[in-house]
Amino acid sequence: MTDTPETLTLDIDGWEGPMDLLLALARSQKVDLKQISILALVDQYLRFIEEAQAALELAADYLVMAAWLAYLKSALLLPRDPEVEPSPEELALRLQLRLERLNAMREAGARLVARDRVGRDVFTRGAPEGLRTMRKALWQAEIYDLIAAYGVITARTRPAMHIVAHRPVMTLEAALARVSRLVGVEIDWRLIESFLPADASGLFRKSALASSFLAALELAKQGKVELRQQSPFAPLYIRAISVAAA
Amino acid sequence: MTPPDATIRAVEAVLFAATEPMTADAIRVHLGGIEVRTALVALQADYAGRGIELVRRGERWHFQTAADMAHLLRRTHEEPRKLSRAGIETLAIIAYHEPATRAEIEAIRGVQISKGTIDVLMEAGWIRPAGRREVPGRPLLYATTPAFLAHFGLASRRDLPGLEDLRAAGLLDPVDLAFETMEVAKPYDED
Amino acid sequence: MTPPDATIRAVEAVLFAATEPMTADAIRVHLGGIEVRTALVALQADYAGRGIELVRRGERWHFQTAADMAHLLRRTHEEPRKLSRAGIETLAIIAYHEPATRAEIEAIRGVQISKGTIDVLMEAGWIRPAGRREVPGRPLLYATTPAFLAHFGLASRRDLPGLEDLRAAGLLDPVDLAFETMEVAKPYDED
Repeated sequence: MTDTPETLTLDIDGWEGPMDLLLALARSQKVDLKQISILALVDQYLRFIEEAQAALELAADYLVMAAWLAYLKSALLLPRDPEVEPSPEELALRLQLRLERLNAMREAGARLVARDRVGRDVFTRGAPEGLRTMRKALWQAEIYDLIAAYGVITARTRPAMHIVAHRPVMTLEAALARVSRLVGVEIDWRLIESFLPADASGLFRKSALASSFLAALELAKQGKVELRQQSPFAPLYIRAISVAAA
Repeated sequence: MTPPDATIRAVEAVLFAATEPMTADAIRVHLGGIEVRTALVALQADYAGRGIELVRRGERWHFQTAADMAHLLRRTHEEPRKLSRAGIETLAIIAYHEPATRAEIEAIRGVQISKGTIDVLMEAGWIRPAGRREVPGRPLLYATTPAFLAHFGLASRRDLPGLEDLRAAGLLDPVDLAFETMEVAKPYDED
Repeated sequence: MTPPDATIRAVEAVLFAATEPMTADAIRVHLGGIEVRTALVALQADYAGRGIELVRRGERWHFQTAADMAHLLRRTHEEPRKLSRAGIETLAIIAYHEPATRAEIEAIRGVQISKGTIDVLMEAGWIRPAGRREVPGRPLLYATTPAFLAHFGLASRRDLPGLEDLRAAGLLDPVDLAFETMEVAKPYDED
């Protein structure tokens, strides 16, 4: 990077863009970047681009930079117009700052890669055994959980036996015997309730009524009795079918 | 450590970075022909009793982790984990009915059990295969292990509470069912 | 060497066998929770001046050969990945400015960076995506990794060569901000 402009090759492919070229030119002034003459730098760049342009196609960004630097140069040389913002001095300073930053990072990079690097200057162990961690579950359960679980299973799958707690009922068989016996001695229509035992009350009466109703239906099916009801929920009458009528 | 001389340091670095054991000759050639045998012996002494040792295998030398530290390289990390509900139910059935086949366990649970559940119980060391039932298909039988008794603080399987004990403890009126009843009952309560 | 205690030996063995640098926490966990920091410091002292050294890179520790042994070892080992100039500069910009967006890297370099440049640095494990900057477009941020510190032998990012000087000179500030600071400072300079 200490090449003088005269010895610079006219191959712009050697630079990574105009900033790179500018930095190379700035360094060729061999002064601290803070002290470089932006005007001299601009002249160097424009001269270089002119020479390069004759030799080959110049990339657009080099030409844009050239145009911008030509503008900067004229602005720096002409009397200052206070209306123009930013001022040419400010633009020049900004360019200088950018060059300083690029230069700083270029040097930092060079120092970084020159450090004692693993695999080049220092080495880690050639054949490490490696560490392996095998995860093992430590299963946990409490005795209470165990027996409670068994209780749940047993309760869930135990065959269920339902016992109906003491309840007075008249079975269908009893009702059948009773109704067929009583209906035989009567000739006229009678309310089904009249076949119930006289002392029947409460739950037993309800059970007797239901069973007697079923018995009446059964007897009707056998053709032994006939049933009559005027309308839904109206009183239900029952009478034996006389042999004569049949 | 005592400050080692240049040769010892060089041998140490070369052997450390080497990808395979090296003969003294190979090290010597590598270091430009200097004699390394004394350095090897000195290094071996330096590392005696440390977590790393310099060992000689046949003609070749290499560093290795000290033999008594080898267990550190393959380490099992134990994580406490709670047994799943399926796991604890399966374990309970095996404990109360052992030996039991998988089909028997499923019949009692009323739910199929996944292979993973049995695996977990085996991994925990609480059940073991206990032969086969001599019926068609010869299904595997499972039984509990001494580790099972130890984990649950039981002297023997006879220490498991019987059905009557469970009933007395209210464990046959499972909390879950009680909850369901309450759920159903709620709307009426709110009337 | 002085005979080390059990913890020192264990830490020594673990770090020796490890394929990657390890944090003190990782070592502690591997050893079942024992405190290892004192042992690490003792080990570092034990190995000082030897052909092998224990180094700390960021939060991670590893053994490596002493830097002054490089001339003996280099010949057997291949050069690590050779970085292009673009790669070196991009890495330096990320390291000294981190986290940095691609646009910020391009602003400093004055040229677009190809996708390949970032990819090479990511593949080397030296940079990683580090969130997004909350500005329009939410550009991705890049930062360096623990492997970057290990590879370049940096105890921490503060050890980056010349970092403090660059910072003091304002060379790590954004260009526009630096410019404004200088503008403000000017009147005083002229006094």
